Amino acid sequence: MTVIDHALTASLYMVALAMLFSLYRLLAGPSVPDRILALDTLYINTIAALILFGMQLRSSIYFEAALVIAMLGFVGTVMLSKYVLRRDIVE
Amino acid sequence: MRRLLTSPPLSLAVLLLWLLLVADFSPGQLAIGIILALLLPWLAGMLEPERASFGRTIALLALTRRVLWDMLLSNIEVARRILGPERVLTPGFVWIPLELTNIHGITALASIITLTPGTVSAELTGDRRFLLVHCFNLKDADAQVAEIKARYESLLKEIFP
Amino acid sequence: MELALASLIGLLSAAGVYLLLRARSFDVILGLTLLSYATNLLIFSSGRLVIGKPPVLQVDEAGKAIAPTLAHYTDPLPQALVLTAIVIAFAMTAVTIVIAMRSRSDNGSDHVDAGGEGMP
Amino acid sequence: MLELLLALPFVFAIVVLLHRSASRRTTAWLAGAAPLIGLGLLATLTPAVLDGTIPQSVHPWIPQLGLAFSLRMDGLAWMFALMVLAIGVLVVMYARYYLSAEEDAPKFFGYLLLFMGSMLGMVIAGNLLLLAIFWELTSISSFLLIGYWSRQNEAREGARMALTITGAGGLALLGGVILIGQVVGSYELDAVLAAGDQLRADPMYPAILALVLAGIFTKSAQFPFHFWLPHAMAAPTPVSAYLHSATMVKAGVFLLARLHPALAGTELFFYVVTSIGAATLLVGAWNAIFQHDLKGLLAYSTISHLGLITMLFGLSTPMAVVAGLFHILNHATFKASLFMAAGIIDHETGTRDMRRLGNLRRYLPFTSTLAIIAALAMAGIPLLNGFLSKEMFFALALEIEGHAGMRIAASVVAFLAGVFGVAYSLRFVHDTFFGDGPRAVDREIHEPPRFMKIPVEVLVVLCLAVGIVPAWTIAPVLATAAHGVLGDAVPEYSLAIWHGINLPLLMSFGGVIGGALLYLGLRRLINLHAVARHALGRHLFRVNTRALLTSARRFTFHVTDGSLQRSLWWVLIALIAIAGLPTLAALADGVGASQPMPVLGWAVWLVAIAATVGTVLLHRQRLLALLVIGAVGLAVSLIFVLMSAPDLALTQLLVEMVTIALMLLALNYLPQESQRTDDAARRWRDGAIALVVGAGIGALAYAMMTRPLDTVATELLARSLPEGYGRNVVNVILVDFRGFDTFGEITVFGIAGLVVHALLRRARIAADEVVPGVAGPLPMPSNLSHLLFPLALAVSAYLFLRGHNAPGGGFIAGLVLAVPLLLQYVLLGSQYVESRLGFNYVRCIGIGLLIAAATGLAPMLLGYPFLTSGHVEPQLPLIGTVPLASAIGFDTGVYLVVFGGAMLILSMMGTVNPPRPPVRRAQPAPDSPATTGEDA
Amino acid sequence: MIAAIDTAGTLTTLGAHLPVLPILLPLLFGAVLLLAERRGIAVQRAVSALAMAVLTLVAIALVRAADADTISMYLVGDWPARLGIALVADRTSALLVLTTTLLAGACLLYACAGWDRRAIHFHALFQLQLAGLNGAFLTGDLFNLFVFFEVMLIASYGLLLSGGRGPRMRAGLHYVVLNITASTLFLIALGLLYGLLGSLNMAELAQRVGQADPSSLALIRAASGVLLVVFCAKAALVPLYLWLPNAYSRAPAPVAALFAVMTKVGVYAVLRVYSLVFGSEAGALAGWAWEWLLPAGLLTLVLATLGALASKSLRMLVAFLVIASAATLFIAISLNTAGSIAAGLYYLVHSTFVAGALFLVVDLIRRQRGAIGDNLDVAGPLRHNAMLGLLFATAAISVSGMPPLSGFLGKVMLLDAVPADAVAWVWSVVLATSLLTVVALARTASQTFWRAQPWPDTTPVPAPPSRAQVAAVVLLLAYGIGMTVFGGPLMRYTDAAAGQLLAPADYIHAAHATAPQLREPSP
Amino acid sequence: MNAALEYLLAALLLIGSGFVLVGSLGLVKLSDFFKRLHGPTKATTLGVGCILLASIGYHAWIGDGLGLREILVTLFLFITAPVSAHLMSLAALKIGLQRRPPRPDAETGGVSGREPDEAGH
Ligand code: NA
Ligand code: NA
Repeated sequence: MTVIDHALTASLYMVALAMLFSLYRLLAGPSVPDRILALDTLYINTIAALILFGMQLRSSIYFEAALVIAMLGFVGTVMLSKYVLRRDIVE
Repeated sequence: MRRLLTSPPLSLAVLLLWLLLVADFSPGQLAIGIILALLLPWLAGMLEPERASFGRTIALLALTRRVLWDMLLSNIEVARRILGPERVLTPGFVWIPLELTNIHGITALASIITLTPGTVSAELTGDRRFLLVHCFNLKDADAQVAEIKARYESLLKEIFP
Repeated sequence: MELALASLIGLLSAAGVYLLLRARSFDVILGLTLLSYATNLLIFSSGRLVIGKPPVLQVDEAGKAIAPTLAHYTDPLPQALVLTAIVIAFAMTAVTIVIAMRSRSDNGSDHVDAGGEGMP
Repeated sequence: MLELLLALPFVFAIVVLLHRSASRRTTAWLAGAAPLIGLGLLATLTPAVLDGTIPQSVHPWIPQLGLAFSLRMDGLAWMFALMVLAIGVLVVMYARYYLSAEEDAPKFFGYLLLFMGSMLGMVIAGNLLLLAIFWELTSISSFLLIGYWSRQNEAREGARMALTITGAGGLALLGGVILIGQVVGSYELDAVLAAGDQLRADPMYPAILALVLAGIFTKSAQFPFHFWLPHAMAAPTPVSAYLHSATMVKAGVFLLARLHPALAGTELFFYVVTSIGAATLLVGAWNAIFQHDLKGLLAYSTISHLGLITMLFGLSTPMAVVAGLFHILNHATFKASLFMAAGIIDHETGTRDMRRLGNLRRYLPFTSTLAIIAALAMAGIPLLNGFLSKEMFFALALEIEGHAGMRIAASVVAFLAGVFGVAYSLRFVHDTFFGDGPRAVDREIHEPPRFMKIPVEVLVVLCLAVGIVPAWTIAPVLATAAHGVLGDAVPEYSLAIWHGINLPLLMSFGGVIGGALLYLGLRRLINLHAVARHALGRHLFRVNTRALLTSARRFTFHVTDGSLQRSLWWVLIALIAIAGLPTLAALADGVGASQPMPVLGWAVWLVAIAATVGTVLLHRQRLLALLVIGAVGLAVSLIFVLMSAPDLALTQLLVEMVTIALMLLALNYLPQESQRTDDAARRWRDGAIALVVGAGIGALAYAMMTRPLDTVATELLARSLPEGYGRNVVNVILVDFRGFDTFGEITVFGIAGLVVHALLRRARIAADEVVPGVAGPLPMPSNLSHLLFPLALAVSAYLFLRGHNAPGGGFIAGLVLAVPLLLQYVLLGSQYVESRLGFNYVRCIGIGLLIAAATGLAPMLLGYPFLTSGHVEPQLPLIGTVPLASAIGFDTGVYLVVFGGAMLILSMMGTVNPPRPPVRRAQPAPDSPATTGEDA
Repeated sequence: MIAAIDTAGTLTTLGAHLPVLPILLPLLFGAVLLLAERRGIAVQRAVSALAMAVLTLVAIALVRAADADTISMYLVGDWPARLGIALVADRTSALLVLTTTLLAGACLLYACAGWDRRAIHFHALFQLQLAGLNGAFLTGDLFNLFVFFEVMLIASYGLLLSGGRGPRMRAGLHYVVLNITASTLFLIALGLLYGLLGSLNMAELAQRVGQADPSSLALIRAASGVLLVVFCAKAALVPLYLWLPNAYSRAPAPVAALFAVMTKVGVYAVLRVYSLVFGSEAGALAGWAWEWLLPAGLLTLVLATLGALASKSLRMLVAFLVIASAATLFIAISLNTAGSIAAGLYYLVHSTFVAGALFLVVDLIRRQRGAIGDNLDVAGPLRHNAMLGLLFATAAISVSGMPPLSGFLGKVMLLDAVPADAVAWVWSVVLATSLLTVVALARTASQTFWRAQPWPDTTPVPAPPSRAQVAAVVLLLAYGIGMTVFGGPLMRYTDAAAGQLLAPADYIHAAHATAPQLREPSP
Repeated sequence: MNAALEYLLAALLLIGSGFVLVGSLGLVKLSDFFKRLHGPTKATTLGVGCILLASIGYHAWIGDGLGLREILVTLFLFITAPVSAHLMSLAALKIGLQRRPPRPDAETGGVSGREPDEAGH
């Protein structure tokens, strides 16, 4: 185990914990925007998890997944917010 | 050329993106990249809600450097605040009167405000004259407005006249 | 790992079934969605649970192909099946949602049954 | 020849039915031609039949089943054919004048000919299955004939009752016939009739007998199935004269005669058939006395005579068979003429009610004379044909051997039947032709047209001729028929009128006296006209039918009440029932151990579990449930990431986004919260079954996962690169190994788009809740997403091109194209986007499917199977070697269909129109064509 | 397109591709029809007619080819059966393809009288539905069967609901949700089976079930139990039939008529999977399903007949008769003898045609009864009473198993084939329900055709049935009559088909023996 | 190989995931929506950026060559995070989680665009 492996392990722990924090907000609310924010954060946490996991496996096979989340993960946030704003998300 | 290259910066971005993605600078990939770089901005251009022109793009570099640095510094600040006691926080809204009229400029300013910690751009008025910003820890509203305008809006006005 | 996944599959199924029986079109759709997660995970798990061996053929450091066996790669077939299943489930969900919309609009209620609660 | 004979009535039936506008006269001539020509054909066959040879013809039909179209005319068949055709001619002639001008004569004669053909087919069938077919055809055609006056409730009910009872018998008969076939190994009559000993010895014999007799007794209106016959009197009188006296009701006794060599001759047969016949004889005769309707009286009388014939066949001795056959003929002649007379009376007076009739001998002297003679034949008065066969019956009853009890009982029954027969005959004659009356008749009564009387005259003359000189008239016919049944075992018998003074003669004499006394006594004791007989049979039939119907309704509407939940509930019950025990058994067989899981895995697991529970808890607040279920989807894709499935993770992520979009779009048109209408008990019950099912599935999954596996995957991995030209084995499976699945999958996807399009294109749906105010522009987000759009397209192209070697591929790329476009719809509005980017998504789907298909078709031109993949590496100037797998063509199709389908669905859902203002906003219309013309 | 090419060489080449053509052609025509939509209804009808003509020829060729004594395997993508997907044309699948095609031709004809204008994408969806149906019949791969089930189902949703509204939407929602639930269970079963046996090819599965480790037998049994529930739900077996009456009775007539074959797909799937994978080669699990299916089939038959008796509308009545016919099929196949399966196959074809005809003729009647529609209430006298009556009577006689039509022959074949130990139950149920069906139909006919009150003067005179509509019904009835007249050759065929089904070893052998053209065979 | 690089990467990783964690912690800890909005939109974004940087270095370090593709992830995050935050604030303002201050030019009546939607939920 090199330093970096330890750092990776620690990072994974931290990211896992971060995901649980986001989960808490998702379930606890109280408001809808809070939950949207929590889901959005969960997506971003996922990117971190993907990259870390790829490093641990020494593989870049999950890069595309991270890319797609970074690029399109916010679409859900946009739509949900738009729903709260207007109900009709495609006007 | 104008018809072929609807938006040179966007075309450049697409080409760069392509080459970064395939991580292969062979002639074949370059060719595909160029085709995409010409095709996609044109396609996207059909949807472009409003056109706006670019000005001094060289200022972009200065702005990028400034933003990255600010991000780093104030992230640390926000992290400290989150970890620290919450009651010392004094959050609040401020309206920032905009001098920018170029939509790209406004967008960039709003994004920068959001990306730099402590502030989130919350709303743009319909007439685009004011940007509502939520500050994580607002002490002096006027100073905050002045700082944002000085640090970012001035540079942005050069880039997006 | 297996126990965790199996318990998740079980919970998803139970939750899906419960929502399916709630008889409001939207709840039913949520239930079907949960059930489809459960299903996908179950099919997926039929290739067994393997960490870090995606079925994308690689070369090793020396540039030599890694032997294409189950020792180095996980079973790709269930993954292909799940892909198909996901797509089909999506298509079905879309159709169900639209029918639910139409049914509510035409019939004035989002209850799936005409006479309200029908007791089995 | 036999075929021609059989075809005649059917051909003429079709001719008549096709010429609906033809006059009564023409129609009647056509209808009469069939039996007339038939009689001619029969005449040419007669010499052979009389010789004792059996004209036959066999056409194979379904040899595997033993069903052949074989026809066979032995003496019995000949006698019945003669009866069917001859009386057929008379009935047609009679009906020509019976039917009024307004009535639909072609329909009547058409049905009558269909019946005639069926009856003829039944009697000359040489294969038992074929016989059963014609047997049922007589039921069907009689249904049509009884219901001819379809506006009358009585007619419809009578028709249904007859069909139900005789149909039931027909099914039983079919069963019996099949059993006979299984025992004998053939349905051919020759074989069956020769296998009597084998049949009687077979353990299935009681079952066979029960089934066959059920058919016979229902058809021939034997007690307790007799009640349908009086109700069949709702039919026009020619029908009654034909079907209910001469032919159809004789089908049962015909079959008794037909199968006599095969089934008769056992104690069982003797007791059952004789007792049922005796019971019918008495019940029919006794009831006949109390009828007020002329046809009702005749119907009960028919029942009684059928009982007599049945009883004779039950006795089973050769002599009894002869007597039975003889009585069949006699009854046909006198009863048909009586029905026709009743029809004339009805026709001329407008009523058949004996309480209103009387004294008709003054008005209809000629008809009265004929009817009285026929009635005397029915009563068994000497010098008429009825007397001869009845006396034979008395003699046979007195001669029963070996069953002293039966002998006495049968003799008593026979005598009583004689008494009753005389009594109802007297009533018929007295109440109709003598006494006072007629009462309350609204027309002038005169003799019917000449040709309407001729059939009656002919039949009455036959009654007399047979009764006076049997040896010159009926003897050859009877001999032939008897030979057909008994073969060489035909006994010596004499058809003389006078056998000296013996017990049978005394019985006859006593019967006449007793009958007269009974009738007069009854008249004196009670007011016969006031007796109201309620038909117990019909009552029971009605009650049972109604009970059946009510319980069927109650059950059906209780169970199939259109409840989806009930359907689903039963699916789950079935699942538990069929897979529950094996699951427990599998767990008992032992399961393997679990591998350890990394910490990220636990976090993801926790997210998934908590979000699933959250979804259930929050499901009534729909937006929240949607948010939470999004986390489940994300967790599932993370599980795919952890467990080495990058393609799956990507797909799941993208589908998740689109699904959220879909649900949000729909939620706009659905209530924001689920109303709670179910009670706690129900929720607990549903929860319990959900837990059982979930636990079962989880247990199965665990047991499966922890077991070693030998899969075809090794081979797939090994052959992916060299033969599928791709490193991403999942993608190679999708576009090559199992490309056909993918083809189906994109078809599903495309169809989903089409279905959504079809459902929403013309729909107008009100949003659940409208947010006030006009939509504001969102300049900042739309500007940024516009920047993102071309980049996303580039990523889509990237994922598409490299999918064969790395995670990606047509499906993923298609969605990566669709999602950013969806974002444009969300931020810029659908009208704006569609006015700028005029995609026709439907065409996109079509073209995509064609491209995918074309890729698959290309190798077929070279002689290889559909979807065989190929690979080329062309050298292009400047660019160098370009590896091209044909799979990329297929993937292009996938790409287009996925993009087109997803966008079609999303754009249709996004552009639903609100309902037009009030004028058109009607109540939701049910889909009955009356109110909406839905599928006009 | 293909019919135009008449050189012998091309035909030989096409002959090699026969098993894939019944799937491929409707798919292609479906796609073409999508593109042809803007050219108007006449062009679409022409393309559809061409599609049906070609497909009919192909189906006939397929049956003729299948009537040779070999099972032909078509390796899609030239992959060995166990790696890729193999299509299998044996007598049974070929017969079902032909049945579907013939039925579909009549349904299409009927729809072309006007419904196809009202239902958006009708022609394309119709072809795609055929692709799904034929795919389900021809595939030799269990997962591929799932995929084609879905193709068939989703197209059926479109056909059922396109142009509809109101209660039909609700009925559609039920139908969809129930089918999705069933599909979910299908996938669960597939996942378990793959996870236990490591293959999806049915021949391979059959072999592997036979050699399975005893410790996994209970698991396999559970998985195949789940699968059985799925198929039985599609085939509307008790207690899973509750969904059908509503869905079918609300469907537009040509669609309902086509749906007559949909329950048969479920029956076919049971027959295929449980005679092959869990058939005589399956060792300890051989034939376990039959003992469940026989009582269920008998019970379904009784309940469906009660439903028919209880029906308050003509369409509901026919829907229950469809359930009853599926139940009869289950009885036939679960008796699992050569004779009963042969009888079942004959009955399957018969009941498909006759149910289709009934749906259509009931629709014609409904249109003549104004506001009363197909409800069994007193209406005015039916216009075109004689013609409709004749059509209805023919169909009713056939469906109730009265002689002399195909229903009678099918029933006799079945009764004749019942093994001695089951005779008591099967016979009493089959005969009793036949009687009740006769009662129900007689009641209905008397209500509809005989009982009448004069129409109010205000009632508009309905348009007479169009020629196309009548022709469609006549065509379907003619198929039934043809089945009666040519019962002999047909029964020889079904006998041989049953023989193939009862010899899974031959099927397995064919799967192994069929080598790819280019590639190496599987070891 | 290069120990300094290794330590640098480890530090980047820890800093990055630290930011990610803090961002999510903010979600849990802070008391109202607008305060919580700050955590994820930037702390998390920056954290992911650091991790990506580490990833680039790591893959170069283990000899996969210098792939700069991870920059794209960061780029996309920087483009999209403001959109998300902006829309979420709009949503929060819409349902009245907080009131806006009056527009500076409200009295002068120079408002020509959209009136801030003050209606509470
Ligand atoms: Na919308
Ligand atoms: Na809209």
